[in-house]
Amino acid sequence: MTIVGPVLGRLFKAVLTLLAIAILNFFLIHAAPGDPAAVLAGEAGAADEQMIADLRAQFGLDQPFYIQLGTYVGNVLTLDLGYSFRQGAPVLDLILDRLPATLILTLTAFGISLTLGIMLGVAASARVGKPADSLLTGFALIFYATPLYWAALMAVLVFSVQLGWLPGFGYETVGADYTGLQRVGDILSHLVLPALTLGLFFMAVYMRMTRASMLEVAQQDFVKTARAKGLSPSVIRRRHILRNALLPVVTLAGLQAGQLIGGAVLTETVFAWPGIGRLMFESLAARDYNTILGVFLVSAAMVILFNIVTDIVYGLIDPRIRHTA
Amino acid sequence: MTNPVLSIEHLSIKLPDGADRQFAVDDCSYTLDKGEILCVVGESGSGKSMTANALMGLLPEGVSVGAGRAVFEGKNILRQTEAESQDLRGAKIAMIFQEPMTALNPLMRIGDQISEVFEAHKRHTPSERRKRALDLVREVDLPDPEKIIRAYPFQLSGGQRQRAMIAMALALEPQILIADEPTTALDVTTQAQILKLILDLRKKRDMAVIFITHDFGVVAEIADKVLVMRYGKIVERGTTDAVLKTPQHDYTKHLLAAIPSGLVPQNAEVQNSPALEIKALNKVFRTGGGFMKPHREVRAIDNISLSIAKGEVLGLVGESGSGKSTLGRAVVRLVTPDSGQILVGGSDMAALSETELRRARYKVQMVFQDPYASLNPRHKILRALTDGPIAKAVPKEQARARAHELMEIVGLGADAVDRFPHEFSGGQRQRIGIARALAMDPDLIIADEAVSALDVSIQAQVLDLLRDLRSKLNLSILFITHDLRVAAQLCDRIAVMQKGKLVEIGPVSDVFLNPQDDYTKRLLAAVPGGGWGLAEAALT
Amino acid sequence: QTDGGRLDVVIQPEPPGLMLGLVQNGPTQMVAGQLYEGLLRYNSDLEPQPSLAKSWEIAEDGMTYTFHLNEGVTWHDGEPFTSADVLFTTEFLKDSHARFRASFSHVESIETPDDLTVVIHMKEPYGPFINAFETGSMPIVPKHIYEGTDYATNPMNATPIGTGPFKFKEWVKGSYIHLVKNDDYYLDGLPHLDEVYYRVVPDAAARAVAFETGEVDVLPGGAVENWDVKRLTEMEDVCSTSAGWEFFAPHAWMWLNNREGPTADKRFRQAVMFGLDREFVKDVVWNGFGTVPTGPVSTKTNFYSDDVPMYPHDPEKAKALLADMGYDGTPVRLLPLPYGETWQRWAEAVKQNLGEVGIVVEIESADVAGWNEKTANWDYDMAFTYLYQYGDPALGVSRNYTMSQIKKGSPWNNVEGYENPELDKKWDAAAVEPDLAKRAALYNEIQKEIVEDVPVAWLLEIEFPTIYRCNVKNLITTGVGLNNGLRDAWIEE
Amino acid sequence: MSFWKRFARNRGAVFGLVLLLAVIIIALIAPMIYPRGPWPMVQRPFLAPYAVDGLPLGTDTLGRNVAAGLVYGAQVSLLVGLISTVMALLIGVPLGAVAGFYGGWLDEGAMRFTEFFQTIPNFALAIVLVAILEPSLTSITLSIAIVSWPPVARLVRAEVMSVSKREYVDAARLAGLSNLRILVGQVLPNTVSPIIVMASLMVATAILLESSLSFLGLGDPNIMSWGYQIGAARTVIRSAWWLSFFPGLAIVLTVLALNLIGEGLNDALNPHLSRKGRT
Ligand SMILES: Nc1ncnc2c1ncn2[C@@H]1O[C@H](COP(=O)(O)OP(=O)(O)OP(=O)(O)O)[C@@H](O)[C@H]1O
Ligand SMILES: Nc1ncnc2c1ncn2[C@@H]1O[C@H](COP(=O)(O)OP(=O)(O)OP(=O)(O)O)[C@@H](O)[C@H]1O
Ligand SMILES: [Mg+2]
Ligand SMILES: [Mg+2]
Repeated sequence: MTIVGPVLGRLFKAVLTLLAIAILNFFLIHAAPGDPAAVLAGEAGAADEQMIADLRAQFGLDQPFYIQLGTYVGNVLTLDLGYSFRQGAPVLDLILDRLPATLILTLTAFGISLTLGIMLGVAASARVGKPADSLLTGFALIFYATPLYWAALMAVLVFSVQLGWLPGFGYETVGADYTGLQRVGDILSHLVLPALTLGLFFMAVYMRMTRASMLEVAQQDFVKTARAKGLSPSVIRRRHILRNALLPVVTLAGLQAGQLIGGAVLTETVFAWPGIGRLMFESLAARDYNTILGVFLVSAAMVILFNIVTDIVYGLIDPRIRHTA
Repeated sequence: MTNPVLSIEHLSIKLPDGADRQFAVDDCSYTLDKGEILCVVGESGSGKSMTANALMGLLPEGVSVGAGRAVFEGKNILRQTEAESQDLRGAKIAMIFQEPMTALNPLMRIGDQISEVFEAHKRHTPSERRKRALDLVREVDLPDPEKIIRAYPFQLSGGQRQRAMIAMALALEPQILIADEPTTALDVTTQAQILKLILDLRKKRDMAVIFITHDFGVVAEIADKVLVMRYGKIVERGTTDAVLKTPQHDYTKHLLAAIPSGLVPQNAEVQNSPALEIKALNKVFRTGGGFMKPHREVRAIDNISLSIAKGEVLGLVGESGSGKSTLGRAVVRLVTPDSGQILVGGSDMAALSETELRRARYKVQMVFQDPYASLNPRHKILRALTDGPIAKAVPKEQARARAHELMEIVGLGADAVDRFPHEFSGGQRQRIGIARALAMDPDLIIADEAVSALDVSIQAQVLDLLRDLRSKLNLSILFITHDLRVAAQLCDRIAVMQKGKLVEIGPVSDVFLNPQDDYTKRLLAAVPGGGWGLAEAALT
Repeated sequence: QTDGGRLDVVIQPEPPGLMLGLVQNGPTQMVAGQLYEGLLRYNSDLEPQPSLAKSWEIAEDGMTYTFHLNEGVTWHDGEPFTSADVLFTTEFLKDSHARFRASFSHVESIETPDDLTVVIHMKEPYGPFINAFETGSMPIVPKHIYEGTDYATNPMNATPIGTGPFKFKEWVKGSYIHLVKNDDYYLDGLPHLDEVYYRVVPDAAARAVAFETGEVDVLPGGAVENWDVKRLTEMEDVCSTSAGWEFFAPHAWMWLNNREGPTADKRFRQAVMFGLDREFVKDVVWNGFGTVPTGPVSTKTNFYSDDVPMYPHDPEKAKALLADMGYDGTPVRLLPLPYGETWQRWAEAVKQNLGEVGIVVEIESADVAGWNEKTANWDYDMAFTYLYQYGDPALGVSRNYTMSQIKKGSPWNNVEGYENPELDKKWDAAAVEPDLAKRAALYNEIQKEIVEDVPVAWLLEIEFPTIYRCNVKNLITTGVGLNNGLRDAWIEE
Repeated sequence: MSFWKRFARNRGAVFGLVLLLAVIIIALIAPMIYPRGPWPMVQRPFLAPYAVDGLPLGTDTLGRNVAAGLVYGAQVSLLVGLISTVMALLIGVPLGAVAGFYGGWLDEGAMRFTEFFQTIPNFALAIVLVAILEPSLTSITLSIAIVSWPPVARLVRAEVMSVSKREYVDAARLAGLSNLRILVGQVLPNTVSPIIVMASLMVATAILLESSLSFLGLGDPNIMSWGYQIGAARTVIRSAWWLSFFPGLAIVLTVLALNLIGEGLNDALNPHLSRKGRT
C-alpha cells in the first residue's frame, strides 16, 4: 500500500523528465546544421531546389519552429514517436525492431560484467596484498584503460579472422533460417565478442569497486562480531561482508547500466550489430530528426527504468529501505 | 584462589613500528575464576581492549602477541591455529562490544544472527536453532521475542541491540564472557538495565566475566575484582572494595580523585536578571518522505519555558534523544524553532533576520560535544580563534593578541595557535573549543556535552576551567549533559528533559536530593556507583 | 551455366528506402535496380540495350522517340505491365526525381497508342535524351499501386513491386535485405540466382573482414577502403574489376569558391592546380585506381577532349602565380567529403601539398548533413565533391558550370559560382545540336576554355573496383554495373 | 609531509606518476623532436617500425611519421583531458556545492537538472553535441565537459552535505561568518580530496572519450590525436598493425597512469580521517 503512492510519484517525475528531454533534444538536434531533406536529396547525387522544397514540405519542415515543436510534444504525449520520412516507417516500429538486439547485447554485457566483476572483486579482496590480487587488479586496470573500440577491433582480428572461432559481426547467420534452440545458439555465438568487449570495461569498474567495498566493509564492527562468533572466514566474507559491500556496487551499476547504451554505439558499429545505438548514429548523420529523438527518448526511458530497478534491488538487499516502521 | 578458568601469564602484545609505544600490553599476568566478574579499568589507550582481543584471537593486523601465555582448559590459547580459535570463539569464550549500533550486521535479521552461532559450531538442526534463538531472546528480556527475531538491527534501540549481542554471546553457554565497554554508548537508564542483566546471567550460568570499562561507577556496581591498567601495564589489582577504598598506586588515586563525586553543592541563591529567557518554545522535526519512505515526526522541543540568570550555570540533563541538543541549538538558532521566543539580552533570537542574527550571535556562543569534529582540520588554531572576532570587526592585530591570551587562559600556551587541530589531544581540543567561544566575548555559553568525550582526569580539568571562567567573567552557561554526576558538580540549577518536555527544574540540591518527577527519580537511581548517599554526608 | 544459389552483397550505407521512384540515392539504386527496370539498359560503351523496351526508333530529326515494349511482362504481384504504367511513371517521377525532370523538360508530349507502344514527342532535338532511360534515371513504377494515392506515404513503399528479375522478400533493418528470384520473369532462363542478400555492415574494416571470412561474396565499389583492396584482391579465388561505372563516370574535384576570398582569383585557382600532386594521391590514397583528369569531362564520357591546358605538379609555378597575385597567406577553409577514411586522407594530402606552396589550409569537419548545408549555401572556400556524368556532358557536366545553374540551396549545380556567359551559350547550343560532329567541336572548345579558367580543381576520375569471388560469373554486364547486374549473374559450381 | 610519504608508499601510484610525467614531457618537447609537426609525408607509406632509420614506429597510410603523430597526439589527449575536466569541475563544483549547502528548492532544482543530464546516455549525448557544434578541438572539449560534470555535482553535493553537518561549520556560523564565506572557506576546502581523486579519473575518461569520438570520425581534422590515428588505421589494421597498435598502447598507458595516480591520491588523501585518533 505504501509502495503504490511513491511509485506513482516516481513515474510522474519520470514522465516529466522524459518530456523535458524530448524538448531539449528537439532544440539540440534542430540546432545541427543541415536537415533531412537536404541529406536525402544530397544522397541522390542530383537534386534541385524544387525537390528539396518538396521534401521539406513533406517532412513538415516548412512549418514554423514552434509548431513543429508543439506537434512533436503533442505526439510524444500520446506515445507517438512520429514518422521517419527517411526510412518510410513509424519511428516506434523502427526502434522496436532494433531494441531487442540492443537489449540482448547490453543486458548480456551488463550481466557478464557484473557477475564477473563481483566475483573477481571478491577473489581479489580475499587475497589482498598477495600476487593474485595485484594480478587481478592489474588486469582490471588495463581493461579499464583500453579503448572499447580498440579492444573490439583486436578481438575481431584474433578470434574471428585469425582463429575463426566466432563470427566477427552481425546478429545472426543471415538466411540460415534457424529456429528454436539452434537460433538461440546462433545468436549466442554472434553475441560473444560484442558482449565481451562491451562488458570488459564495466567488469573492470565493478571489480575495482567490489574489491574496495569489500575491504572497507571488512573493517566494520559487525565483521568483528561475526569473527567473535567463531564463523569461518569464507562464511564471513560471503554472508556478512559481501552483502554489505554490494550496496555501493548496485548503486554504481544502476547508474552505469544506462550508460551501456551509449557505449553500445561503438560496439554496434564495429560489430555491425543492428541495435538502436547504431540507429541513433546513422539517423544523426541523416538528420532523421524523429528517429534520433525517438532513440534518445527510448534510451532515456530505459535509464529511468534501470534506476527504478536499481532502487528495487537495493531495497531487496537493504532492509532499512524495504521496511520502514 | 582455587582452579582459575583462565590464567594469563606474562602477556605482551607488540604494536607495529611507528605506533605510540612498543607494547600495547606489557608483561601482564592475572587469573580469572569461575563465576567471577573481573573489571579492567584504565584510560583510553591503556591496552584494555587489546588484552581481550588477544584472548579471542582477534588482534588487528600488525598487532601480535609478543610473549606470554593464556591458559584455558589446560591449553595456551594464544598459540593456536586459526581453526582452533574459531572453535573456541563463541563456544567457550564469547565477547560483546562497545558500539551496539555498528556491531550487528545491518542486513541480517536478529534471529539469523543468533542462530548463526549454532551453525558456526555445527550444533542443532536449523529448526532447533531457531527455537533456541527465540529462547535466548526471551532470556535477555527482549520485548515481543517472536517479532524481534524477525527484526533487523535498525529496528531496535541501542539497548535492545546490546541485549541481542548478549544473547548471541550466551548462545553456546561460554565459560567466559568478555564485555568490552558494553554500556559506554548507552544512556544511564539503559546502562543500568544491561548491567543488571549481566549480573543476573552470571548468577544463573555461573560464568566468568571480564568487564572492560573506564567508568568507576560501573566498577562499583558489578565488579568482584578490579584490575587497573596504564600504558599497557597493570598498576593495581585487588578486590573491588580494596581498590576503590584504599588505592595503593598514585595513578589509581588520581583516577578516583578525578571522578565527579556525588556531592551536591548547597543552594546558591541567584537573583541576577536573566541572560536568557525561553518562552513556550516548540520544535517538531519532520523527516523522510520520498521513495518507499513514510514520514516521521519527532517532537524534539515540546512547549518549553525556562530562564538563565547572569552568572548562573543551568544544567540540562535527560537521556539520549530527549531534546537537549535541539534546545541548545535552538538558542543560537542553528535550529529554527516552530514557535515561541528566545530572548537573549532582550532580542528574540527566533525572529531575527539573517544579518541581525549574525550580530546577535556574538553574545551567545557554543562549545561543542565532539572535540574532533568541531575544529576545521585544515585551519590553524589561530584562524579558528580569530575568524569570528574579525567578522565582528575587531581589528586583526587585536584579535590575534586576544587569541594568544585565551590560549594561555585555557592552559595551552600562546604558541599553540600556530598548530593544526590534529596536533592536539581530545582534551586540548575541547579547551580550544572553549577558547573559541570566549574569543567572541559572549554573555552566554551553551556547552553541549562539552566533557562527555573526555577521560575522567581530563574531564576534571575542563570542569575546573569552566568554573574558573564563570567566576572570573560572570558568564552564564547552559550546560547540557547526560552525566548527572558532572551536572551535580558544576551547576547551580538543573533542568530535566524527557521526550522534548521539561519535567523538572530547580536548584541542584532540590532536584538531586528531593526529586519530584518520576522520571527524574528513575534517572537518578540508574546512575551506577551506588546512589547519592555521599551527598547526604555532605549536608551534615 | 548453372542456375540457383545465393549471393551475398555488401550494401553501404543502408538505403533509406527501396521505392526507386521516390528515392534515388546510391544504395537504393543498387538494391532496387534488381526490383525495378527502366525501358533501356546501357552497355559499357554506353550504347542502349533492350530492357522493358525490346526495340525503339528515333526519328531522323530527333523529335520523336518510339518504344516497343516486351510482351507478357507482369508486375511482381501478377498485374500486367503496359504502356499506361510508363505514362504514369512520367507523371510520378516529375515530383520526386530531379534528373528525370531535367531531361523530360525537353519533352512536348507522350502518347500510348496501344498497350505495348510509347511515343515521346520532343520540344527540340536533345542529344543525350536516349541516355535517360536506365533504371536509375527512369524506373518504371506500377500505376495500379500508386495511382490516386499520396506517393510518399503509400504503405506499399515498404514492399516494393517492380518488374525486375528479383522480388522483395524481407528487410531486417540494420541487418540485411533479402531478395528472391522472380519466377515469372519475362526473359526465359533469367535470373539464375535463387536469392540475394544485401548485407548492412557499417564499418569499413568489418566489411573487409566479412569478405575475408566468406560471409559475403561481393564488395561493390567503395565498400572497403582502397588500402584493403590490394590485400583482398591478392586472396585466392578473388577477382576484381573496375568495369560497371562507365555510365556514372564519377568525377571528383574541389569546388573553389569563385565569389570571394583568395579562390576568387584565377591565378590562385591555377596555383592550386599546380600545387596539387594528383598522381601521388592516385597512387597512394587510391592505391593506383583511377585516372588524373584533364578537365571537366571524364575520359569515359562521350565528347572527352585532351586538347586543353595541362596542370602537372609544379610547386614553383604555383608559388610564382601566388606571388604574382600577391597572396597574403589568408587561410582557406577546406571542406572534405565525409565519406570515410580515403576522403579524409585525401584532404590531408591536399592540405600538405598546398601548404608546401604556401597556401594555408584549415580543414573543416562536417558530416553529410553539414557538408550539404555548407556547400549548398556556398559557405566554403574549397570543398571536395564528386559527381556522376551519366554518359553525356549535357546530362552530368554542364550543370556544374553554367550560370543558369547557380542556385543556392542545392549542392549539385554550379556551386562554385563560375560565371562565363560566352561559355554558357556554347553549353546550351551543344545540348540541342543534332549533328554529332558539331556537338563534339563545341565541347572541345568548351573544355579548352574552361580548363584555362579552373572554376574547380579537378582531382580524379574515380574508379571503384568491385571485388568478388571468381566463381561469380557475369556479375557486371552493363555500364551501371551492379545496379542491374544480377539479372545475368550466376555462380559456378 | 606525510602526504608524499603516503603517496610514495603506493608503488603503482609512483609508477603512474612517472609515466604521466613522461607523457607530459614528451608532449611539451614535441616541437623540438619533430619541428615540422606530425603531418608531413616523410617517406613511403606503410613502412614497418625500424624499416628505415629515423622512423622508429614506421609510417602511416600517407607516409607520415607515426612517432611524430604519437608525440603530438600526447599534446591533444592531455589538453582535451585537462581542459574538459577543469570545465566539468567549473560546472559541477559550484552546482553541487550550492545544492548541498543551501538545500531546499535550490537543491531540488539542481539535482533534477543533474539527473536530467544523467538520464541521457553520456556517449550518445557527446556524439550529438559534437555533431551539432561541428567537430573541432573546442567543441569536443566542451562536449566532454558537458557530459562529465553530473557525477562531480553529485559527489560535491554529498560531500558538502556531510561536511556542513560537522560542528566546525556550526562554529563558523556562530562566529558570524556569512554563508558564502563558510561555504568557500570552511566547507569546500574539506571536500577537495575526493574531488581531486575524481578529477584524476575524469582526465582519464576524457582521453578515452576524445579517442572514441575521433574513432567515429568526430575528431578535429586539423589535429593529430591518438584516437584519430587508430580510427584512420583501423581499415589497414590487417596489413599495418603498428598504425593502430602504438596509439592504442599510448592511450592505455596514459589512462592507466592516471588511474594509478588516482588510486594513490585516494590512499594518500583519505587515510580514514574519521578513525584516526579514536581507536
Ligand atoms: N590497529 C591498531 N594498530 C596499531 N595500534 C593500535 C591498534 N589498535 C590499538 N592500537 C594501540 O594499542 C594501544 C592499546 O589500545 P586499546 O584499544 O587496547 O586501548 P583501550 O584501553 O581499549 O582504550 P579505549 O578505552 O579507548 O578503548 C593504544 O596505544 C592504541 O593506540
Ligand atoms: N535535524 C534533525 N532532523 C530530524 N530529527 C532530529 C534532528 N535533530 C534531532 N532530531 C530528533 O530530535 C530528537 C531530539 O534530539 P536531540 O539531539 O536534541 O537529543 P539529545 O537530548 O541531545 O540526545 P543525545 O543525548 O543523544 O545527544 C531525537 O529523537 C532526534 O532523533
Ligand atoms: Mg577499547
Ligand atoms: Mg545531544
